[in-house]
Amino acid sequence: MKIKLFYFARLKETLNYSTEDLALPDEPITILKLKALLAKRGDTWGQMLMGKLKVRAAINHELVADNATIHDGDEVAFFPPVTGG
Amino acid sequence: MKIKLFYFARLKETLNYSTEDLALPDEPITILKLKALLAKRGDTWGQMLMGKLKVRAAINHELVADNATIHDGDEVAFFPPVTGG
Amino acid sequence: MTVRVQTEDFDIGFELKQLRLARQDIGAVVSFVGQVRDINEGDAITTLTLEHYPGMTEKSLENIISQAKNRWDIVDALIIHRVGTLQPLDQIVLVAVSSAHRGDAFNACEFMMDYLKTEAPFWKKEVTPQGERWLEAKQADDDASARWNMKK
Amino acid sequence: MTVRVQTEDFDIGFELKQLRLARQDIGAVVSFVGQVRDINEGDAITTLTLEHYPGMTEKSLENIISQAKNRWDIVDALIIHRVGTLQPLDQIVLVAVSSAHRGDAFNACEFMMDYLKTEAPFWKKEVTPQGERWLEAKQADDDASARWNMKK
Repeated sequence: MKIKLFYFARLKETLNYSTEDLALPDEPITILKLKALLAKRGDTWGQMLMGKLKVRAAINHELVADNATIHDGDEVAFFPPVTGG
Repeated sequence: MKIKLFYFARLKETLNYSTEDLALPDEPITILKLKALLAKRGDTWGQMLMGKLKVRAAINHELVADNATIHDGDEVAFFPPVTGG
Repeated sequence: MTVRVQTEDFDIGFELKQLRLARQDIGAVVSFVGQVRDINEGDAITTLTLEHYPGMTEKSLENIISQAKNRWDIVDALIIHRVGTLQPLDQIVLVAVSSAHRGDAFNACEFMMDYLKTEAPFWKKEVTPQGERWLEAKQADDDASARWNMKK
Repeated sequence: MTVRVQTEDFDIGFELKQLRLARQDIGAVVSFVGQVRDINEGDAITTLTLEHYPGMTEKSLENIISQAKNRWDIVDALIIHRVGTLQPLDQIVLVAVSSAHRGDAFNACEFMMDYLKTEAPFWKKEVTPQGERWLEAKQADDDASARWNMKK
Protein backbone atom coordinates (compact mmCIF):
# COMPACT_ATOMS: atom_id res chain seq x y z
CA MET A 1 0.00 0.00 0.00
CA LYS A 2 0.99 3.61 -0.48
CA ILE A 3 0.77 6.42 2.07
CA LYS A 4 1.73 10.06 2.13
CA LEU A 5 3.83 11.29 5.05
CA PHE A 6 4.19 14.80 6.46
CA TYR A 7 6.56 16.13 9.12
CA PHE A 8 6.17 19.44 10.94
CA ALA A 9 8.06 21.87 13.15
CA ARG A 10 11.09 20.43 14.95
CA LEU A 11 10.67 17.07 13.21
CA LYS A 12 10.63 18.60 9.76
CA GLU A 13 13.64 20.74 10.57
CA THR A 14 15.74 18.00 12.15
CA LEU A 15 14.84 15.22 9.73
CA ASN A 16 15.06 17.68 6.85
CA TYR A 17 11.93 16.13 5.39
CA SER A 18 8.61 17.86 5.01
CA THR A 19 6.77 15.23 3.00
CA GLU A 20 7.35 11.91 1.27
CA ASP A 21 5.43 9.12 -0.44
CA LEU A 22 6.00 5.75 1.14
CA ALA A 23 5.29 2.26 -0.19
CA LEU A 24 4.55 -0.31 2.51
CA PRO A 25 3.64 -4.02 2.57
CA ASP A 26 -0.10 -4.59 2.03
CA GLU A 27 -0.98 -5.24 5.62
CA PRO A 28 -2.42 -3.10 8.41
CA ILE A 29 0.19 -1.09 10.25
CA THR A 30 -0.19 1.01 13.39
CA ILE A 31 1.29 4.45 13.97
CA LEU A 32 3.66 2.90 16.51
CA LYS A 33 4.91 0.30 14.02
CA LEU A 34 5.38 2.93 11.34
CA LYS A 35 7.42 5.01 13.78
CA ALA A 36 9.60 2.00 14.60
CA LEU A 37 10.07 1.36 10.89
CA LEU A 38 11.12 4.95 10.19
CA ALA A 39 13.37 4.98 13.25
CA LYS A 40 15.55 2.40 11.53
CA ARG A 41 16.60 4.98 8.95
CA GLY A 42 19.29 6.22 11.32
CA ASP A 43 20.16 7.79 14.69
CA THR A 44 18.43 11.10 14.00
CA TRP A 45 15.26 9.35 12.93
CA GLY A 46 15.37 7.10 15.98
CA GLN A 47 15.90 10.02 18.32
CA MET A 48 13.15 12.11 16.78
CA LEU A 49 10.51 9.40 16.48
CA MET A 50 11.24 6.92 19.27
CA GLY A 51 13.30 9.05 21.65
CA LYS A 52 12.43 11.36 24.52
CA LEU A 53 10.63 13.86 22.33
CA LYS A 54 6.86 13.58 22.46
CA VAL A 55 5.58 12.93 18.98
CA ARG A 56 1.95 13.26 18.02
CA ALA A 57 0.42 11.76 14.90
CA ALA A 58 -2.52 12.47 12.63
CA ILE A 59 -4.17 10.24 10.05
CA ASN A 60 -6.10 12.08 7.37
CA HIS A 61 -6.06 15.28 9.44
CA GLU A 62 -7.34 13.68 12.65
CA LEU A 63 -5.19 13.43 15.77
CA VAL A 64 -4.74 9.74 16.58
CA ALA A 65 -3.15 7.56 19.26
CA ASP A 66 -0.15 5.31 18.64
CA ASN A 67 -2.34 2.24 18.21
CA ALA A 68 -4.36 3.73 15.36
CA THR A 69 -4.22 1.77 12.11
CA ILE A 70 -3.02 3.21 8.81
CA HIS A 71 -4.70 2.20 5.55
CA ASP A 72 -3.81 2.43 1.89
CA GLY A 73 -3.94 6.00 0.60
CA ASP A 74 -3.87 7.58 4.07
CA GLU A 75 -2.14 10.86 4.79
CA VAL A 76 -0.06 10.44 7.93
CA ALA A 77 1.64 13.28 9.79
CA PHE A 78 4.15 13.39 12.65
CA PHE A 79 4.73 16.50 14.75
CA PRO A 80 5.53 17.72 18.27
CA PRO A 81 2.71 18.69 20.67
CA VAL A 82 1.04 21.78 19.27
CA THR A 83 1.84 25.30 20.53
CA GLY A 84 -0.50 27.69 18.73
CA GLY A 85 -2.85 30.32 20.04
CA MET B 1 -29.38 67.31 60.27
CA LYS B 2 -29.73 67.74 56.55
CA ILE B 3 -29.47 65.06 53.89
CA LYS B 4 -29.86 64.96 50.13
CA LEU B 5 -32.17 62.34 48.65
CA PHE B 6 -32.20 60.80 45.17
CA TYR B 7 -34.72 58.47 43.54
CA PHE B 8 -34.12 56.47 40.39
CA ALA B 9 -35.94 54.45 37.74
CA ARG B 10 -39.40 53.20 38.72
CA LEU B 11 -39.25 55.03 42.06
CA LYS B 12 -38.41 58.36 40.46
CA GLU B 13 -41.14 57.90 37.88
CA THR B 14 -43.88 56.80 40.28
CA LEU B 15 -43.06 59.20 43.11
CA ASN B 16 -42.43 61.95 40.56
CA TYR B 17 -39.39 62.99 42.58
CA SER B 18 -35.81 62.78 41.38
CA THR B 19 -34.10 64.61 44.24
CA GLU B 20 -34.91 66.58 47.38
CA ASP B 21 -33.21 68.11 50.40
CA LEU B 22 -34.54 66.79 53.67
CA ALA B 23 -34.18 68.16 57.20
CA LEU B 24 -34.29 65.51 59.93
CA PRO B 25 -33.98 65.51 63.73
CA ASP B 26 -30.35 65.51 64.91
CA GLU B 27 -30.15 61.85 65.74
CA PRO B 28 -28.83 58.80 63.91
CA ILE B 29 -31.38 57.26 61.58
CA THR B 30 -31.17 54.00 59.64
CA ILE B 31 -32.17 53.48 56.03
CA LEU B 32 -35.11 51.40 57.24
CA LYS B 33 -36.36 54.17 59.54
CA LEU B 34 -35.98 56.76 56.80
CA LYS B 35 -38.02 54.57 54.47
CA ALA B 36 -40.74 54.24 57.10
CA LEU B 37 -40.73 58.00 57.58
CA LEU B 38 -41.07 58.68 53.85
CA ALA B 39 -43.74 55.97 53.53
CA LYS B 40 -46.02 58.14 55.69
CA ARG B 41 -46.22 60.72 52.89
CA GLY B 42 -49.04 58.72 51.31
CA ASP B 43 -50.17 55.49 49.69
CA THR B 44 -47.87 55.73 46.69
CA TRP B 45 -44.86 56.38 48.93
CA GLY B 46 -45.81 53.51 51.17
CA GLN B 47 -46.23 51.12 48.27
CA MET B 48 -42.98 52.14 46.60
CA LEU B 49 -40.78 52.16 49.71
CA MET B 50 -42.33 49.64 52.10
CA GLY B 51 -44.39 47.49 49.71
CA LYS B 52 -43.61 44.40 47.65
CA LEU B 53 -41.13 46.18 45.42
CA LYS B 54 -37.51 45.48 46.32
CA VAL B 55 -35.81 48.77 47.10
CA ARG B 56 -32.07 49.13 47.33
CA ALA B 57 -30.32 52.04 48.98
CA ALA B 58 -26.99 53.82 48.70
CA ILE B 59 -25.32 56.23 51.10
CA ASN B 60 -22.72 58.48 49.52
CA HIS B 61 -22.59 56.28 46.41
CA GLU B 62 -22.08 53.00 48.27
CA LEU B 63 -24.72 50.27 48.25
CA VAL B 64 -25.87 49.71 51.84
CA ALA B 65 -28.18 47.42 53.81
CA ASP B 66 -31.37 48.59 55.51
CA ASN B 67 -29.66 48.84 58.89
CA ALA B 68 -26.99 51.28 57.68
CA THR B 69 -26.92 54.61 59.52
CA ILE B 70 -27.36 57.98 57.83
CA HIS B 71 -25.35 60.99 59.01
CA ASP B 72 -25.60 64.73 58.56
CA GLY B 73 -24.70 65.78 55.01
CA ASP B 74 -25.08 62.32 53.53
CA GLU B 75 -26.36 61.70 50.04
CA VAL B 76 -28.96 58.92 50.18
CA ALA B 77 -30.47 57.20 47.16
CA PHE B 78 -33.35 54.76 46.72
CA PHE B 79 -33.77 52.64 43.61
CA PRO B 80 -34.92 49.22 42.36
CA PRO B 81 -32.41 46.37 41.92
CA VAL B 82 -30.07 47.33 39.08
CA THR B 83 -30.51 46.03 35.53
CA GLY B 84 -27.58 47.36 33.51
CA GLY B 85 -25.08 45.56 31.32
CA MET C 1 -8.10 51.63 34.45
CA THR C 2 -10.69 53.35 32.28
CA VAL C 3 -14.36 53.84 33.04
CA ARG C 4 -16.69 55.76 30.76
CA VAL C 5 -20.44 56.33 30.96
CA GLN C 6 -21.67 57.99 27.80
CA THR C 7 -24.59 58.42 25.43
CA GLU C 8 -22.34 58.09 22.33
CA ASP C 9 -21.49 54.80 20.69
CA PHE C 10 -17.96 53.39 21.03
CA ASP C 11 -15.44 51.83 18.65
CA ILE C 12 -14.45 48.38 19.91
CA GLY C 13 -11.57 48.03 17.46
CA PHE C 14 -10.01 51.26 18.69
CA GLU C 15 -10.57 50.50 22.37
CA LEU C 16 -9.14 46.99 22.21
CA LYS C 17 -6.13 48.20 20.27
CA GLN C 18 -5.36 50.84 22.91
CA LEU C 19 -5.59 48.24 25.64
CA ARG C 20 -3.56 45.65 23.74
CA LEU C 21 -0.69 47.89 22.68
CA ALA C 22 -0.28 49.58 26.08
CA ARG C 23 2.44 47.17 27.22
CA GLN C 24 4.64 44.63 25.46
CA ASP C 25 4.11 41.99 28.13
CA ILE C 26 0.41 41.74 27.32
CA GLY C 27 -0.39 38.42 25.66
CA ALA C 28 -4.18 38.34 25.90
CA VAL C 29 -7.16 40.67 25.69
CA VAL C 30 -10.61 39.30 26.51
CA SER C 31 -13.64 41.44 25.84
CA PHE C 32 -17.40 41.37 26.21
CA VAL C 33 -19.75 43.52 24.20
CA GLY C 34 -23.46 43.63 24.95
CA GLN C 35 -26.02 44.79 22.44
CA VAL C 36 -29.76 45.52 22.49
CA ARG C 37 -31.75 42.51 21.31
CA ASP C 38 -34.90 42.87 19.21
CA ILE C 39 -36.94 40.62 21.48
CA ASN C 40 -37.00 40.30 25.26
CA GLU C 41 -39.26 37.94 27.19
CA GLY C 42 -41.25 37.34 24.03
CA ASP C 43 -41.96 40.95 23.14
CA ALA C 44 -40.53 43.02 20.31
CA ILE C 45 -38.33 45.84 21.57
CA THR C 46 -38.69 49.23 19.93
CA THR C 47 -36.27 51.13 22.13
CA LEU C 48 -34.37 50.63 25.34
CA THR C 49 -33.64 53.52 27.69
CA LEU C 50 -30.83 53.31 30.21
CA GLU C 51 -30.92 55.47 33.31
CA HIS C 52 -28.04 55.66 35.78
CA TYR C 53 -26.88 57.35 38.97
CA PRO C 54 -24.13 59.81 37.94
CA GLY C 55 -21.26 59.75 40.39
CA MET C 56 -22.13 56.42 41.94
CA THR C 57 -21.99 54.66 38.56
CA GLU C 58 -18.40 55.65 37.85
CA LYS C 59 -17.38 54.82 41.42
CA SER C 60 -18.96 51.38 41.31
CA LEU C 61 -17.39 50.55 37.93
CA GLU C 62 -13.96 51.61 39.19
CA ASN C 63 -14.54 49.48 42.26
CA ILE C 64 -15.37 46.47 40.07
CA ILE C 65 -12.10 46.91 38.17
CA SER C 66 -10.18 47.22 41.45
CA GLN C 67 -11.71 44.01 42.74
CA ALA C 68 -10.76 42.22 39.51
CA LYS C 69 -7.19 43.53 39.81
CA ASN C 70 -6.98 42.23 43.35
CA ARG C 71 -8.22 38.79 42.40
CA TRP C 72 -6.39 38.13 39.14
CA ASP C 73 -3.07 38.89 37.56
CA ILE C 74 -4.27 41.35 34.95
CA VAL C 75 -2.56 44.37 33.41
CA ASP C 76 -5.48 46.71 32.81
CA ALA C 77 -9.23 46.83 32.32
CA LEU C 78 -11.79 49.02 30.62
CA ILE C 79 -15.54 49.50 31.05
CA ILE C 80 -17.63 51.63 28.71
CA HIS C 81 -21.38 51.72 29.38
CA ARG C 82 -23.89 53.67 27.37
CA VAL C 83 -26.92 55.49 28.80
CA GLY C 84 -29.89 57.16 27.15
CA THR C 85 -32.15 55.71 24.48
CA LEU C 86 -30.90 52.84 22.33
CA GLN C 87 -32.35 50.64 19.61
CA PRO C 88 -31.99 46.96 18.72
CA LEU C 89 -28.43 46.17 17.51
CA ASP C 90 -27.01 49.19 19.36
CA GLN C 91 -24.01 48.44 21.54
CA ILE C 92 -24.70 48.85 25.28
CA VAL C 93 -21.55 47.91 27.12
CA LEU C 94 -17.92 46.98 26.56
CA VAL C 95 -15.83 45.27 29.22
CA ALA C 96 -12.26 44.40 28.28
CA VAL C 97 -9.27 43.05 30.19
CA SER C 98 -5.60 42.74 29.24
CA SER C 99 -3.19 40.29 30.85
CA ALA C 100 -0.07 38.25 30.22
CA HIS C 101 -2.00 34.98 30.07
CA ARG C 102 -5.49 34.12 28.96
CA GLY C 103 -6.94 32.44 32.06
CA ASP C 104 -6.74 35.59 34.19
CA ALA C 105 -8.26 37.74 31.45
CA PHE C 106 -11.21 35.37 30.92
CA ASN C 107 -11.97 35.14 34.64
CA ALA C 108 -11.60 38.86 35.28
CA CYS C 109 -13.78 39.83 32.30
CA GLU C 110 -16.63 37.49 33.23
CA PHE C 111 -16.39 38.52 36.90
CA MET C 112 -16.61 42.18 35.93
CA MET C 113 -19.72 41.62 33.79
CA ASP C 114 -21.41 39.58 36.53
CA TYR C 115 -20.67 42.25 39.13
CA LEU C 116 -21.70 45.07 36.82
CA LYS C 117 -25.07 43.34 36.35
CA THR C 118 -25.77 43.31 40.10
CA GLU C 119 -23.85 46.28 41.51
CA ALA C 120 -23.61 49.12 39.01
CA PRO C 121 -26.56 51.56 39.24
CA PHE C 122 -28.07 51.25 35.77
CA TRP C 123 -31.75 50.65 35.05
CA LYS C 124 -33.32 49.62 31.77
CA LYS C 125 -36.74 50.59 30.50
CA GLU C 126 -38.06 48.92 27.38
CA VAL C 127 -40.56 50.31 24.92
CA THR C 128 -42.56 47.53 23.27
CA PRO C 129 -45.68 47.71 21.07
CA GLN C 130 -47.60 46.98 24.31
CA GLY C 131 -46.11 50.00 26.09
CA GLU C 132 -43.25 50.84 28.40
CA ARG C 133 -41.86 48.64 31.13
CA TRP C 134 -38.96 48.71 33.56
CA LEU C 135 -36.86 45.56 33.43
CA GLU C 136 -36.89 43.40 36.52
CA ALA C 137 -33.59 42.25 37.99
CA LYS C 138 -32.99 38.57 37.29
CA GLN C 139 -32.28 35.87 39.84
CA ALA C 140 -29.84 34.38 37.29
CA ASP C 141 -27.74 37.54 37.52
CA ASP C 142 -27.66 37.39 41.31
CA ASP C 143 -26.60 33.76 41.09
CA ALA C 144 -23.89 34.54 38.52
CA SER C 145 -22.51 37.25 40.76
CA ALA C 146 -22.71 35.18 43.95
CA ARG C 147 -20.72 32.25 42.55
CA TRP C 148 -17.55 34.39 42.51
CA ASN C 149 -17.62 34.39 46.30
CA MET C 150 -17.19 30.64 46.23
CA LYS C 151 -14.41 30.48 43.64
CA LYS C 152 -10.81 30.79 44.75
CA MET D 1 -18.98 29.49 11.45
CA THR D 2 -15.87 31.16 10.09
CA VAL D 3 -12.32 29.84 10.20
CA ARG D 4 -9.39 31.63 8.62
CA VAL D 5 -5.67 30.83 8.66
CA GLN D 6 -3.73 33.67 7.13
CA THR D 7 -0.43 35.56 7.11
CA GLU D 8 -2.18 38.97 7.01
CA ASP D 9 -3.25 40.89 10.07
CA PHE D 10 -6.96 41.13 10.93
CA ASP D 11 -9.29 43.95 12.00
CA ILE D 12 -10.98 43.04 15.27
CA GLY D 13 -13.45 45.91 15.12
CA PHE D 14 -14.68 44.77 11.71
CA GLU D 15 -14.84 41.08 12.63
CA LEU D 16 -16.74 41.64 15.88
CA LYS D 17 -19.18 43.96 14.15
CA GLN D 18 -19.96 41.34 11.49
CA LEU D 19 -20.56 38.74 14.16
CA ARG D 20 -22.63 41.04 16.36
CA LEU D 21 -24.92 42.43 13.66
CA ALA D 22 -25.60 39.06 12.01
CA ARG D 23 -28.79 38.46 13.99
CA GLN D 24 -31.06 40.63 16.10
CA ASP D 25 -31.36 38.06 18.86
CA ILE D 26 -27.66 38.31 19.67
CA GLY D 27 -27.12 39.97 23.03
CA ALA D 28 -23.48 39.17 23.73
CA VAL D 29 -20.19 38.82 21.89
CA VAL D 30 -17.17 37.55 23.81
CA SER D 31 -13.77 37.64 22.17
CA PHE D 32 -10.18 36.71 22.83
CA VAL D 33 -7.23 38.22 21.02
CA GLY D 34 -3.71 36.92 21.54
CA GLN D 35 -0.63 38.95 20.72
CA VAL D 36 3.11 38.30 20.60
CA ARG D 37 4.78 39.29 23.86
CA ASP D 38 8.23 40.87 23.96
CA ILE D 39 9.53 38.42 26.56
CA ASN D 40 8.92 34.69 26.97
CA GLU D 41 10.47 32.57 29.68
CA GLY D 42 12.84 35.39 30.54
CA ASP D 43 14.22 36.00 27.05
CA ALA D 44 13.57 38.91 24.72
CA ILE D 45 11.65 37.88 21.62
CA THR D 46 12.79 39.28 18.29
CA THR D 47 10.37 37.39 16.08
CA LEU D 48 7.93 34.52 16.34
CA THR D 49 7.29 32.19 13.43
CA LEU D 50 4.12 30.14 13.25
CA GLU D 51 4.03 26.96 11.22
CA HIS D 52 0.86 24.96 10.64
CA TYR D 53 -0.52 21.91 8.86
CA PRO D 54 -2.65 23.22 5.99
CA GLY D 55 -5.85 21.25 5.65
CA MET D 56 -5.76 19.76 9.11
CA THR D 57 -5.63 23.20 10.73
CA GLU D 58 -8.86 24.40 9.17
CA LYS D 59 -10.55 21.08 9.90
CA SER D 60 -9.52 21.11 13.56
CA LEU D 61 -10.65 24.72 14.05
CA GLU D 62 -14.03 23.94 12.48
CA ASN D 63 -14.28 20.93 14.74
CA ILE D 64 -13.58 23.10 17.80
CA ILE D 65 -16.40 25.46 16.81
CA SER D 66 -18.75 22.50 16.28
CA GLN D 67 -17.94 21.15 19.72
CA ALA D 68 -18.62 24.57 21.25
CA LYS D 69 -21.95 24.76 19.42
CA ASN D 70 -22.92 21.35 20.74
CA ARG D 71 -22.08 22.26 24.31
CA TRP D 72 -23.46 25.78 24.60
CA ASP D 73 -26.34 27.82 23.29
CA ILE D 74 -24.37 30.09 20.98
CA VAL D 75 -25.34 31.73 17.70
CA ASP D 76 -22.04 31.76 15.84
CA ALA D 77 -18.28 31.66 16.29
CA LEU D 78 -15.17 32.84 14.50
CA ILE D 79 -11.51 31.83 14.62
CA ILE D 80 -8.78 33.71 12.79
CA HIS D 81 -5.22 32.48 13.31
CA ARG D 82 -2.14 33.98 11.72
CA VAL D 83 0.85 32.02 10.46
CA GLY D 84 4.27 33.12 9.24
CA THR D 85 6.68 35.47 10.95
CA LEU D 86 5.37 37.93 13.54
CA GLN D 87 6.85 40.50 15.88
CA PRO D 88 6.10 41.60 19.43
CA LEU D 89 2.71 43.37 19.64
CA ASP D 90 1.47 41.62 16.47
CA GLN D 91 -1.91 39.96 16.77
CA ILE D 92 -1.76 36.15 16.57
CA VAL D 93 -5.28 34.87 17.04
CA LEU D 94 -8.87 36.02 17.38
CA VAL D 95 -11.58 33.79 18.81
CA ALA D 96 -15.06 35.31 19.08
CA VAL D 97 -18.48 33.95 19.98
CA SER D 98 -21.95 35.46 19.69
CA SER D 99 -24.93 34.35 21.75
CA ALA D 100 -28.19 35.54 23.25
CA HIS D 101 -26.78 35.56 26.80
CA ARG D 102 -23.33 36.16 28.17
CA GLY D 103 -22.67 32.97 30.12
CA ASP D 104 -22.71 30.74 27.04
CA ALA D 105 -20.47 33.11 25.10
CA PHE D 106 -17.87 33.30 27.89
CA ASN D 107 -17.75 29.53 28.33
CA ALA D 108 -17.64 28.77 24.62
CA CYS D 109 -14.90 31.33 23.94
CA GLU D 110 -12.62 30.09 26.72
CA PHE D 111 -13.27 26.45 25.76
CA MET D 112 -12.35 27.21 22.14
CA MET D 113 -9.07 28.86 23.15
CA ASP D 114 -8.17 26.00 25.48
CA TYR D 115 -8.90 23.42 22.80
CA LEU D 116 -7.10 25.41 20.12
CA LYS D 117 -3.99 25.45 22.35
CA THR D 118 -3.91 21.65 22.58
CA GLU D 119 -5.57 20.40 19.38
CA ALA D 120 -4.97 22.76 16.48
CA PRO D 121 -1.77 21.97 14.54
CA PHE D 122 0.22 25.18 14.99
CA TRP D 123 3.83 25.35 16.15
CA LYS D 124 5.73 28.40 17.34
CA LYS D 125 9.42 29.07 16.88
CA GLU D 126 10.95 32.03 18.67
CA VAL D 127 13.99 34.01 17.65
CA THR D 128 15.77 35.47 20.67
CA PRO D 129 19.21 37.14 20.94
CA GLN D 130 20.45 33.69 22.03
CA GLY D 131 19.17 32.02 18.86
CA GLU D 132 16.14 30.14 17.63
CA ARG D 133 14.01 27.76 19.64
CA TRP D 134 10.82 25.81 19.18
CA LEU D 135 8.32 26.41 21.95
CA GLU D 136 7.51 23.46 24.17
CA ALA D 137 3.89 22.58 24.83
CA LYS D 138 2.85 23.52 28.35
CA GLN D 139 1.34 21.25 30.95
CA ALA D 140 -0.86 24.20 31.98
CA ASP D 141 -2.46 24.14 28.53
CA ASP D 142 -3.16 20.42 28.74
CA ASP D 143 -4.72 20.98 32.16
CA ALA D 144 -6.83 23.90 30.91
CA SER D 145 -8.11 21.75 28.06
CA ALA D 146 -8.73 18.68 30.21
CA ARG D 147 -10.90 20.49 32.75
CA TRP D 148 -13.67 20.91 30.14
CA ASN D 149 -14.20 17.15 30.22
CA MET D 150 -15.18 17.47 33.86
CA LYS D 151 -17.49 20.46 33.51
CA LYS D 152 -21.12 19.89 32.64
